[in-house]
Parts: sequence; C-alpha cells; structure tokens
Amino acid sequence: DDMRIALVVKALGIGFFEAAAKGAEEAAAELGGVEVIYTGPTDTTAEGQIEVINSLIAQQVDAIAVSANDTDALVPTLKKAMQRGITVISWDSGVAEDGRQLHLNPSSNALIGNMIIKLAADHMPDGGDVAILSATTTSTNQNIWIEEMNKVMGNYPGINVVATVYGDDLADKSYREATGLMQTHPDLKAIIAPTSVGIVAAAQAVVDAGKVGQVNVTGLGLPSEMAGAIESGASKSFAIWNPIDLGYSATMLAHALASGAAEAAPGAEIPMGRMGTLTLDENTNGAMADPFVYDASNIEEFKSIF
Amino acid sequence: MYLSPDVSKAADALMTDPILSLDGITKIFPGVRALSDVKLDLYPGQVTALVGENGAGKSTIVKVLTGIYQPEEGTIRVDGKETRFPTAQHAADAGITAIHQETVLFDELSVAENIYIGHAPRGKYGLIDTAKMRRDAGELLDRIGAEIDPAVLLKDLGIANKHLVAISRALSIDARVVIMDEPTAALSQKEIEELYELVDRLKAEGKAILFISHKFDEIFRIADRYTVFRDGQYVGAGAMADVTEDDLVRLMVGRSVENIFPERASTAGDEILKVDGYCHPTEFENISFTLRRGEILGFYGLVGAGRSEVMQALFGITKPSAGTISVDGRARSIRSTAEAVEAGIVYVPEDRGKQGAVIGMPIFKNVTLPSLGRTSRNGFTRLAEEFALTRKYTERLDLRAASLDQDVGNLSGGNQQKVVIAKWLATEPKIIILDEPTKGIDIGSKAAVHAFTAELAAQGLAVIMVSSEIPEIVGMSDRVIVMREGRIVAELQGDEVTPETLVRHAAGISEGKQ
Amino acid sequence: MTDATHHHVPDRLTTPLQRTLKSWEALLLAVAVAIFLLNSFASPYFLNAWNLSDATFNFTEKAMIAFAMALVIISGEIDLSVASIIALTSTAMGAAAEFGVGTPGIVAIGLAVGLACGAFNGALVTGLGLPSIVVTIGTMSLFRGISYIVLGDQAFMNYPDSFAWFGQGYVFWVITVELVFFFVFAVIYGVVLHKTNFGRAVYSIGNNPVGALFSGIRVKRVKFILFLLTGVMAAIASICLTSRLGSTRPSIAFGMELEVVTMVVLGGVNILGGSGSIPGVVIAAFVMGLVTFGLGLLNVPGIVMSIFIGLLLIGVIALPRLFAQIRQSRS
Amino acid sequence: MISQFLKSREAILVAAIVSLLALIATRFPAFVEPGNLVNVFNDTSTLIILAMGQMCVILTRCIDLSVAANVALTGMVVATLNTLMPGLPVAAILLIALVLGACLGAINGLLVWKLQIPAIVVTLGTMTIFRGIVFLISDGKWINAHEMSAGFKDFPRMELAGLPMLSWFAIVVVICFVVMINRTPLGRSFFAVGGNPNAAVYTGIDVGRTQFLAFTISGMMAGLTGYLWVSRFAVAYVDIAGGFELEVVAACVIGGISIAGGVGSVAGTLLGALFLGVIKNALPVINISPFWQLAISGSAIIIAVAFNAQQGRTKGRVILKSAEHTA
Ligand SMILES: Nc1ncnc2c1ncn2[C@@H]1O[C@H](COP(=O)(O)OP(=O)(O)OP(=O)(O)O)[C@@H](O)[C@H]1O
Ligand SMILES: Nc1ncnc2c1ncn2[C@@H]1O[C@H](COP(=O)(O)OP(=O)(O)OP(=O)(O)O)[C@@H](O)[C@H]1O
Ligand SMILES: [Mg+2]
Ligand SMILES: [Mg+2]
Repeated sequence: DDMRIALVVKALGIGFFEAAAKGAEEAAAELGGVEVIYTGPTDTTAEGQIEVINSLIAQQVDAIAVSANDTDALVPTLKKAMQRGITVISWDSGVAEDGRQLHLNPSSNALIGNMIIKLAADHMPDGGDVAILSATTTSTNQNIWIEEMNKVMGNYPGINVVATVYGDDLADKSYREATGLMQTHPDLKAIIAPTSVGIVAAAQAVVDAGKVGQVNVTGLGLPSEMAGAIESGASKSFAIWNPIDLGYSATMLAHALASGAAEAAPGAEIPMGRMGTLTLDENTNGAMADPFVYDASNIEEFKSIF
Repeated sequence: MYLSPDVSKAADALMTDPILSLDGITKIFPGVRALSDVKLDLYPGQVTALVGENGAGKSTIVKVLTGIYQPEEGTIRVDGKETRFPTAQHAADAGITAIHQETVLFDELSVAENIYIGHAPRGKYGLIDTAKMRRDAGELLDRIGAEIDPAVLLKDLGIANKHLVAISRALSIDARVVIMDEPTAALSQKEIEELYELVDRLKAEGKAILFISHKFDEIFRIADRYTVFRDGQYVGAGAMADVTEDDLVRLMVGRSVENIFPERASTAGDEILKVDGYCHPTEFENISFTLRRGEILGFYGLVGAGRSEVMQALFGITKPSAGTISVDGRARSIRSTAEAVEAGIVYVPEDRGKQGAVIGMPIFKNVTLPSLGRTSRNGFTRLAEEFALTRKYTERLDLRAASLDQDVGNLSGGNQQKVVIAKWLATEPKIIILDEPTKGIDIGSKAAVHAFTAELAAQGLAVIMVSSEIPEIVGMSDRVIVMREGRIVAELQGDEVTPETLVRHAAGISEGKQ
Repeated sequence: MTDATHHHVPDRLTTPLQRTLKSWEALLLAVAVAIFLLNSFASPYFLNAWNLSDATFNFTEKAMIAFAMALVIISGEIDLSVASIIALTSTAMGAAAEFGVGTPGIVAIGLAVGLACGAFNGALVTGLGLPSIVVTIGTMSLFRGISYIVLGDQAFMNYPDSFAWFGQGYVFWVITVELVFFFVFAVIYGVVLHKTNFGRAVYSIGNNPVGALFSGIRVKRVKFILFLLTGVMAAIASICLTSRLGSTRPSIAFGMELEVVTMVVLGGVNILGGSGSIPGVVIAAFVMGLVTFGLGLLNVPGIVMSIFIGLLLIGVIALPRLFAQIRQSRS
Repeated sequence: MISQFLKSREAILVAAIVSLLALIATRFPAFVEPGNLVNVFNDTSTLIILAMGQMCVILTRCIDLSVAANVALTGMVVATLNTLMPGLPVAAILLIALVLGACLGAINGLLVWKLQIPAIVVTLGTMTIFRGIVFLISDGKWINAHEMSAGFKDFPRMELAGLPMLSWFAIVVVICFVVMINRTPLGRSFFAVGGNPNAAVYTGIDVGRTQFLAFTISGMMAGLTGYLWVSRFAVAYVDIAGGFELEVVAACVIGGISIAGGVGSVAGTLLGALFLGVIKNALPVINISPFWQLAISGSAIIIAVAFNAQQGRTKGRVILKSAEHTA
C-alpha cells in the first residue's frame, strides 16, 4: 500500500498553498509509493481544520502535515491523531508543541521579522511612519513575525510603527483597512503586510488612493500575485520563501518520520531530499531557508512559477 | 308558491336575460365540499340577495365569480357566452367587481392607490400618473359622499372610512356586475343609508347587483330577487315580493326558527364584578360599573365607541392608567390575560380569525389551550383528558366538524365562534364577555348563541354582551350601558331600554333636539 | 340547542401509524438510511466504531443548540446570535480559567453568561417588541465584539485538565460525553415540546401569537424563556466546543448559526413558526453529520459538502411539493 | 409637509448620520472633507446597490440571504470570462453580470413562487449552493489583479465629474429604484403583497409572481455588484463578500424597511446603507481599536432598530376627544 501523507492547509484556494501542494507532489514522485492528500477547510477557521483532520484520522492516513489556523485549538485533535499512530508535523504556521512531532518554519522567525522591516526601511532613507496590515488576529506565524520585528526595531531609528490592523486574509477587508491607514496617517510611508492576501489588497488600495510613490507596500507575497503591484510601483519590493520548496520539505519530513527513518527529537537532523537537512532546536522547531526578495529586476522570471 | 297578479312586476323581471349566469358550480376544499352544483343568475338593474347560513358557501361563490377560486366543475356565462376567470384581473376585465367580506386594502398605501391598485392611470413612459389618480379617486369618493383625502395613507383612517374606500374601489372599475358581501357589517346607520342610495343609483344605471347579508330588514329593503344556498347547495330562488321572512328562513335552515330571543326571567344575584374609575390615556376614561351573577349586561354604542377597548382592558390585554377592579368582592390587579382567566374573567373577541381562534391548530388544542392546567398532570399533557373536555363543551354547543383533530381554520365563521366559546366555558369562568357574539353569524346560529347565552346566565354566569345590534341588545339584556367616545353616557334598565333611547344616547342627541 | 340532533364528531380521522408514515420524520429517516448505506459503500473506513464516534463531533454541539432553536423557531422567532454567544461564553470561561477557577466554576460562569445573553435577546424581543431576526443580527456582532474587545489577538488556553472531559471524554467505549449530552437533551426537549403544557404554548404562539395571548397564554414570558434556553444551550455547546479545542479565540464557532438554522429547518420545523418536531431535528442532525463525515472520508472540500447540504435542504422540501403538484395537474 | 418630514424616519436617520459625522469630525476632522466623503460614498456604493434589491424582497415579506453568494458567483464568472477573453468589452461584461445575477435571483424566485418554500429556507440553501459553485468553477483558486485586463479593472475607478464610476452606478441605481418603487405598478405591488398578501390576490396581483420579480431584481443587483466588487478589489475568490448578506439586511432594517413586509422607502434604505457605511469607514480612522469595531457596529444596529420601532409604534386608537391633541 502507498503511504498516505495529508497536506492540510489553512484554506483551499490560496495561491501560496497551491504552490506548496505542487512541491508535495514533487516530493511524492521522488520518493515513490507516496500518495499526497491535499486538503483543508474552505475558510481559515480552526473548527473547519478540525473536521478535516477528523476525517483524515478516520481514513487512517500515515501522516498529517498541517499549516494551522490556530496554534492551540488543533492540539487536542492532533494529539488524538498521534495516539492513533499517525505522524503529525506542522509547517508554515505552527501548532503548539504538544500537538505535533516537529514544526518546519519556512525560515527563521527572527529573520523574517527583520526582513519585513528592512524591506520597508530600505526605501525610507529619512525614516518615517509605517503601519502593519496583518491577517487574522489568530494567525500564529504573522503574530510571531510581528513580535520578532518589534524586537529589532531598535536597529531602525527614525522608523515608527504607528498601527497594526487586521484584514483577516479577506481581500475586501484588507483593502478597507489599508485605506483607513492612509487616511488616519497622512504621512504614512509604508504598509507592511506579512500576508500574501493583505499585501495584494494593500497595493490595490494604494493605487486607488493615488498614493503610488508616496506609500510603499511591502511584506510577504507571491510573485504571481504581486506582479501587477511591482509594475504599478505600489510595491518596490517584497519577500517570500519558495512555497514549492516548503511543501516539498514538509512532505519529505513527514515521510521520514512516518516511515521510521528519522525521529523528531531536539537536536535531530532530518534529511529533506534536495533541500538538505533540517536541524531541530530544543522545541523541535526547524527552519528551512531564507526568504528571497523580489523586485522589478526579477519579478518577470518568477511570476509564472508561483 | 303561486304568482299573484300584483307581483307581475317581479314576474316581468324573470323575462329579461341575465348578465351573468352560473350553472353547476362545484368547489371542493380539502375535506369540505363548499359548493356543489349550484346555480346563480344576476339580472341588469336588479339586486339579487344571496342568503344562507354561515358556511353555506356565499363568500365562496363570490370568490369563484371574481377569479380568486377556480371551480372544479360548472360554467360561468357572461351575456350568454361561456368564460373563465383564471385571475382576479380577468374577472375585473369582464366587468365584475366586488366588495369582499374581508377588508382587502393596504394600510401602507394611500387611499387613491388603494382604490386604483391594479388599474392605475398611466402617464408618460407608462409610469403611474399620481396626480390624475388622486383626482379620479377624489371624484369617486365624492360620489358616495365620503369626505376622505385621497392622498392620506389608509392606515390613518377609521374602520368605517376604510369600508367606504373599499366601496369606492369596487366602483372604480367600470363594472356591470357589482357584488357586495356583507357590506354594512362595519358601517353606522347613516353610512348604511348612504349605501342604500348608492345601490339604488347603481340599479338605475342598469347594473346587476349581488347583495349578501344576514340582516333581513336590509334584504327586504333593497333586494328584488333572492337566491338561497344551504350547505353548499342551491335550494331556491325567486322574487322578493313573493316571499316572507319566514319563507326565507325556512329555505335557509330547512326548518322554521321560532323565537330568536329566548324568554328569560331576570336571574341576577349577588354582585360579582365591580369596575371603578378605569381610565386609559387615549381610549377611555372613568369607566365604572357593576355586574351581578346571572345577569346579562348589554354594552351598546356606535362602532368605534371604545367598548372593545374597555373589555380588552378588563381582560388584561391593555393596561389601564387608573382605576380598580374587584371580583367577588376581592380587589384584583389584572396585568395579563392569564391573570384575567385566573380571576374568572374570559373574553370572546370580536375578531374571531385573529384573536379568537388559533388557526393552524386543531379544534381540541384550541379548546384546551386555557384549560391545560386542568387536563394535564404535573405540566404534562394528557390527550385523552383533552378530547374528553373538548367533547363535553363542543357537544353542548352542537359544533359541526369533520373531527376534533381538524384545523379550526377550515371551519365556517359560526363554528369557529363555537370553538372559541367552548374554549372559555371549559375554564368554568365567573364572568364571560361576549364582544359582538353574533356579528356575521347566520340567523340559525344566532338563535343558538342567544339561547346559549341565556342558559349561561341562568346557570349563574355573569355575562357582558357587547353588541351594535339594537334588537339583540334590547332582546337579551337585563341592563344596558351605553358608551360614546370612550365614556359611559347612560345606564338603562327595564322599560328605559328602547331602540330610541339607545340611539339617542349613543349618538349624543339631547332630549330636547329629539 | 339542547334539542338539536347532535352530529357525531369523531376525535380523529387518522391513526397514529398513518400519521407517522406520512410524516416528515419518516421521509427524513429514509434519507438518513440511504446516506448511511451510500457511505458504507463509498468508503471502507465508514463502518468503524471509532470513526463513527469521531464523526458525531460534526453535529453534537450544533444539534444541542438546534433543539432550543427549534422551539424558538416554532414560536415564530429566530436567534441568529447563538454562535456569538458561544464566543462570549467561551471567552468568559477562558478568563475564569486564567484566574485559576476550577472546572465547576468555569462551567457555572459559562452557563451564567449564556443565560445573560439569552436574557438580553429576550428582553429586546419581548420587552421592546423588536423583531428577533433583527435583534439577533445586532447581538450577533455585539456578543462576538465583546469577545474581541476582551481577547484581541490573544487566546485563553489555561483550562484545567479536568475541563477536557466535556469535549474529549468518553463515557463508555466509543460513546463520547458529547453524544450522551446530545441524547439527553434530545429527550428533554422532545418531552418538553411534545408532552408538556409549555410545549403546547410554544406551538400556539407560533401559529397565532395574538390568538394565544387572547387565550390566556403568557406569550412574552414563554418567548423570554425560549431565548433564555437558547442562551443556555449555546453555553453548553460552548463548554463542549471549548473543551474540545482546549482554547478560546474570539473567532470560535464563527458562522455556526446558519448551520444550526439549517439543521432545524431540515428537521421539518416550519421557519414561519407553528410546526415542527424534535425527532425531526435529531434525524436532521444525523443526516448532516453523515453527509459531512461521508464526504470528508472522500476528501471532498467542505464547501462542496455545503452544496449537498443546500441541495438537501431545498430538495427535501421541494420534491414532495413538486410531486404533489404533478399529481394534482394529472388528475 | 415639512413638519411631516421632520417626524419621519428618514429625517431621524439624516440627523443620526449628521451627528455621527460631527462626532467623528471632532476626533478626525479630515474625515468630513468632501474628498473623503466621496470616498466613503464610493465605498458604500456596493452596499447601497445590494440594499436596493434586498429592499424589494423584504417589502414582499421575503428575505434574500443569497445576495452575497450571488455576488461571489457572478464576480467569479465575469472574472473568469475576463481572463479567458481579455478583449471582451466592459459593456458586455456588465450585461452578462446583470443577466447572470438576475437568473440566479430568478431561481430563488421560482422556488418561492412555484413551490411556496419560505424565502429564508430557499436562500439559505442557494447561498451555500452558489458559493459551492464558485468553488467548483474556480477550483478554489483566486483570480488576481495581474490576471485581469486593465479595462476590466479600471472601469469602476474611472472618474466622471469627480466621482468614480462605482459611485455613479449607485446613484443611477437609486434613481431607477425611486421611479420603479413609486411610479410603476410593480413597485406599488411590492407594498401590496407585503402589506396584505390576501388582499393582493383580490386585487388581481399575483403574490408569487411579484415575489419572483423582487428576487429577480435583487439578483440582478447582486450580479451588477459582482462585477463591481471583483473589479474594484481586483480579486475574485470563493469567499468574497462573505457574510455581507447580513450587512445588507441590516442596512434595510436600519433604513426602516419592516422585516414583516409592506413598509419602507428608497430614501430610508439609502440612508440605512450610508449610516453603516459611515460607521464602517470611520472606525478604522478614528483610532478605535480594531477589536472594538464589531461590538460598536452591533450596538449601532440594535440602537437603530430599537429607535425605529419606538418611532413606528402604533399608538393605539385614539377614541377620547381630549386625547386627540396630545397624540
Ligand atoms: N380556503 C378554504 N379552505 C377550506 N375550506 C374553506 C375555505 N374557504 C371556505 N371554506 C369552507 O367552505 C364553506 C363555505 O364557506 P363560505 O366562506 O363561502 O361561507 P359563507 O356562506 O360566506 O359564510 P359566512 O356567512 O360565515 O360568511 C365553509 O364550510 C368553509 O369552512
Ligand atoms: N382604524 C381601523 N382600522 C382597522 N380596523 C379597525 C379600525 N378601527 C376599528 N377597527 C376594527 O373594527 C372592528 C370594530 O370596530 P371597533 O373595534 O373600532 O369598535 P370599538 O372601538 O371596539 O367600539 P365598539 O366595540 O364600541 O364598536 C374591530 O375589529 C376593530 O379592530
Ligand atoms: Mg362569507
Ligand atoms: Mg368592538
């Protein structure tokens, strides 16, 4: 029988996760004898993910790799999965330690926190006001990155974070929030949106407000979705790690654990095929690679890939 | 019956051809054969009275005629040509218009719109020409002598004026056949007289008129011909001049109805209810009266005098702003209907469909609703007890129904009224308030209600009977209170209770002017 | 009238069996059985006690609210704020847990907050006479809004271990605590609605509120109690759900109100009030649970499942009417 | 006439909106600058258009919970069409959106008309079905700005006399509805059907058919909004306008449309939508924590409705002559 690995995402239909699924298929093909079940709720809720996970438990899949909508709420269900002998890892957006065997960070959180503020600062030689447009209030990874960013703010004198708003990963809400930011803070120089939905909406809002060149939108986004914003100048640059690689690595890790080839313990080194190895820290977290920066110079090349 | 020479005029009428002629009409509702194989002819320039008991199918044939119901069988001929009326619009186009038994008006639309909805005059681009509509409506209202501004919203009118709007609406269609289903039920005497004049005018214009009423004086006053239905069947027709009231009643009921008002000796006992100084900010003020066991206390007044409002306050529906009430010598505060029932006061409302019966629930559940405490144990219902209690009281009232599990909504008005009365008798009340108990009820059931009311009083129940019908008030009451504009204006007893005094007090005409 | 010949009026024209066979519940039960069979064929994992046990979580919490909601809807009202009551009670319980309150205290606080929310709705509807659909659209935002004010982007998760019993515990073998709750409440609500005076009052109010008032029913009091009951049932569902998730975020149970209403309507309750039954709602809960679980086993996305639920909702009501119309037009 | 207006629900709403604006201005003066008010109106345009359609439905004693799903479905279809045929002119897109939206509305209407299923049940069902179909045709994938043609995206933003096209759409729709509601037999029959359905039958109005038309109109407005929404936010996906149906209903109710049918006005609906629009746009700019927004808009709905009900309360009949002056 094929080994069945379920890739559970925050919500179906988001470009970032679609790309990750491609990576997972790539890994499955490379490994052989692996079936990838790409699934998730249709809106970004913990309850929806729990229902999905329950049906995966019922199907007795071999491994679940989840990007969580809620750090804590999934824990009891995932614990049950592990009790029934299913390998559970989280990737992208993590689950609390009890609820998984390891967590694969797309990159080190500290690095991302620093990256997003640096991208803004690079285009603000004289300093000024920036605001943050996040996803939902419960998004684990966004919250961590913003926290990490705040830690390093001292390195960027003259730059003030004047507000944090939440667009709930809904295009229209993010748009309205971004518009609101520009009104409340007429001197705003940049909007940092560490979410692929928010960054696109914010760029559109800047274009519609006629503030291209005045307000720079940056953060984390997908080249395919951000190509227009780079072109219009609403965004000078943004970053993202490669979601294909992320899906690929998550699948490799899940396979390694489920097949018994590796064990998730602090300090363990687990191979991830073409992505090298993952080294786990004391909380069984590991980071994949550094985010990559996209701007006018390279967007054309990547926009058709993911 | 033979035709005497002096009614040859009536015989002549038979010679003209009917404008509208129905034949073999059958209409079936689930479980009810509302009409079976009935016929009806309407002649130009004549008023045909359609009479029959409640549920005889009068309103049903009106609805067949106006395209609201489709008959299962039968033919409709207009000027001898067979037609069908799939919708109300088709009937209107054929020149048939009706004042229906229910008010068929719209509170949120203006008077003019109410008159013209469905056939409003159009102006530029096919849009409604509001100005013209108001002018035309004004003219129509003038024609029937109604002083109503066509631009106001209907909800701002009183009930009588609403009825006048309904009449204007019927006239707004250039019709050859005008149907009136109990048009005088809500009108005052003066308005009724104006309606008679209108009917005469329409007759003179050569229109055929179908007039439905339970009031015999009215029928004999204006009708030229009659048709009688009984239990959904045609039982006879002819010229009014050839029949007496007794003949008609016999046709309607299948037997003669002897004495409408039962002979009764006054059985009044101890005082059971005392109302002192009841007031309400807008509806009534300073209402004080007493009621004794075994007494029938009549409440008379013109429609809109506020009698129902006082009764509803006694029953806990509205809260009085001042005043006290005591039952059996004990002061009570009645803040809800449940407390009224506990105190032994029950109310049979005027509006049967809305307030009286819970349409959608079966008969037995309606009857036991206020008596659940009696038929249940520890709050749990017991069906056997419910059926037994229901049977006890509905049999006393001779209810006609397919089963006790039948939805009250499928009963005729008279039978619904019986369910409501049974419901209250089952609570074994001390005081029963009957608000227009025979309104819209046929002559046979009416006599039954009167007999029953008398029986209740004889058994020691105190009865308050609100009625706008003078014969009923005079014939039934031991004592009469007259109300006008929210106040008690007279209390009459014995020989003082005459139609003249009642009208004088109710209308506020002073002795001298009379 | 004592002399008139009495027409005999029978109690009933149909037997209980006839009524049962013709009922909505019978139709729905047939649907449920069909879905069960289809599922057994479609997936090898379906007929497994543990899996079926897990599947009950798909509906137990919603169904508990649906019982109370059924009464509210039968009385002619509706409560769209139930999911938000879950959020607010969960937040209150989470806060209590942060302060180290034990499980009994947490449960008591949850119930009290649910009761308060229900009382607030009930007071607006019966006291001010506002339409419940509008009031509860408002409180839907308000209750969840308060939860957001308290929690913001934080979560409460310091629940005592014993609190996990409600949503994660098993009473016996695969029988979960929630499933037992579900059946207990099904029986309680079934008896209350169908066998008590209170239930009769609820029906009468739904059929004709004015007529009920004029029959001596305390209409406002009954409606107020019904809103209290939905508040309490939402609190109980909140206890179960919070316990199952082990944490509280303000977005908890988002959008659940419409699923609850769907369950009630699918159960044959007339959305306009006046008719419906608890057995119907129980079967509807199983139907919805079986559909989502069965499709879940086939990894069908949730939104596609909702197409099935939507079709089921309309289809189950539409098809009998369609057939009746066709039959009528033939004869 | 004037005193009548001053006592009307519309006047009170105007007063509420003005005082709301004044209050906001004390904290954030720039909000009431004309340019920003134009933005607020523009942002509220979609709500206004949907509320107009919903108003017709509610007037006939129904409710349409499927409008937001209709927006998503129509939006996804036109966005997909645009990606497949970038050359398709906006006029054609608009026509398709209107027709498709109307067809979806007509499905609701037919179920209500021909099978007499309560509207809330029908639209609860179609709301999930429509969204599901969006998922099926898009395979769950988003259509992003860069996949849409410039013409498609730019149209609602085009300015005419200082106002974006989106706002003009709202204005034209409102004018059409004023005429339709007040001066056409159909418009008046909405009131008749909702106010007294039994009586409507007697006057030759087909209740079911009128409700069907109301749903079709509501659907058509949702279709129009579908295009406007997708092009304005330059994105189409399954969840767009999620939960918006309740906001649309709230706008109607705040505007004095009685949920029991038969009562209401276009002006009231417009003001109800603007009231919500002002709140929604103001909260983010006056530095109210985002976590307070939900509770505030919920309270606003409750207060507005309580106020409305107090206003429209039937005072009981006035029988006493002495009471007539005070009443
Ligand atoms: N929509 C309906 N569904 C079922 N039965 C009906 C319906 N309408 C009328 N009926 C029944 O048809 C019969 C005739 O009713 P109809 O209203 O025509 O009586 P009516 O002669 O007008 O009586 P009334 O004098 O009380 O107005 C009654 O038995 C009534 O219960
Ligand atoms: N303006 C109105 N619009 C609609 N219905 C009305 C209006 N006024 C009265 N009615 C209804 O007409 C019926 C009879 O008239 P009404 O109740 O006014 O008399 P009343 O005030 O009770 O006085 P009384 O009982 O002395 O006739 C009642 O059913 C009442 O509800
Ligand atoms: Mg009649
Ligand atoms: Mg009266």
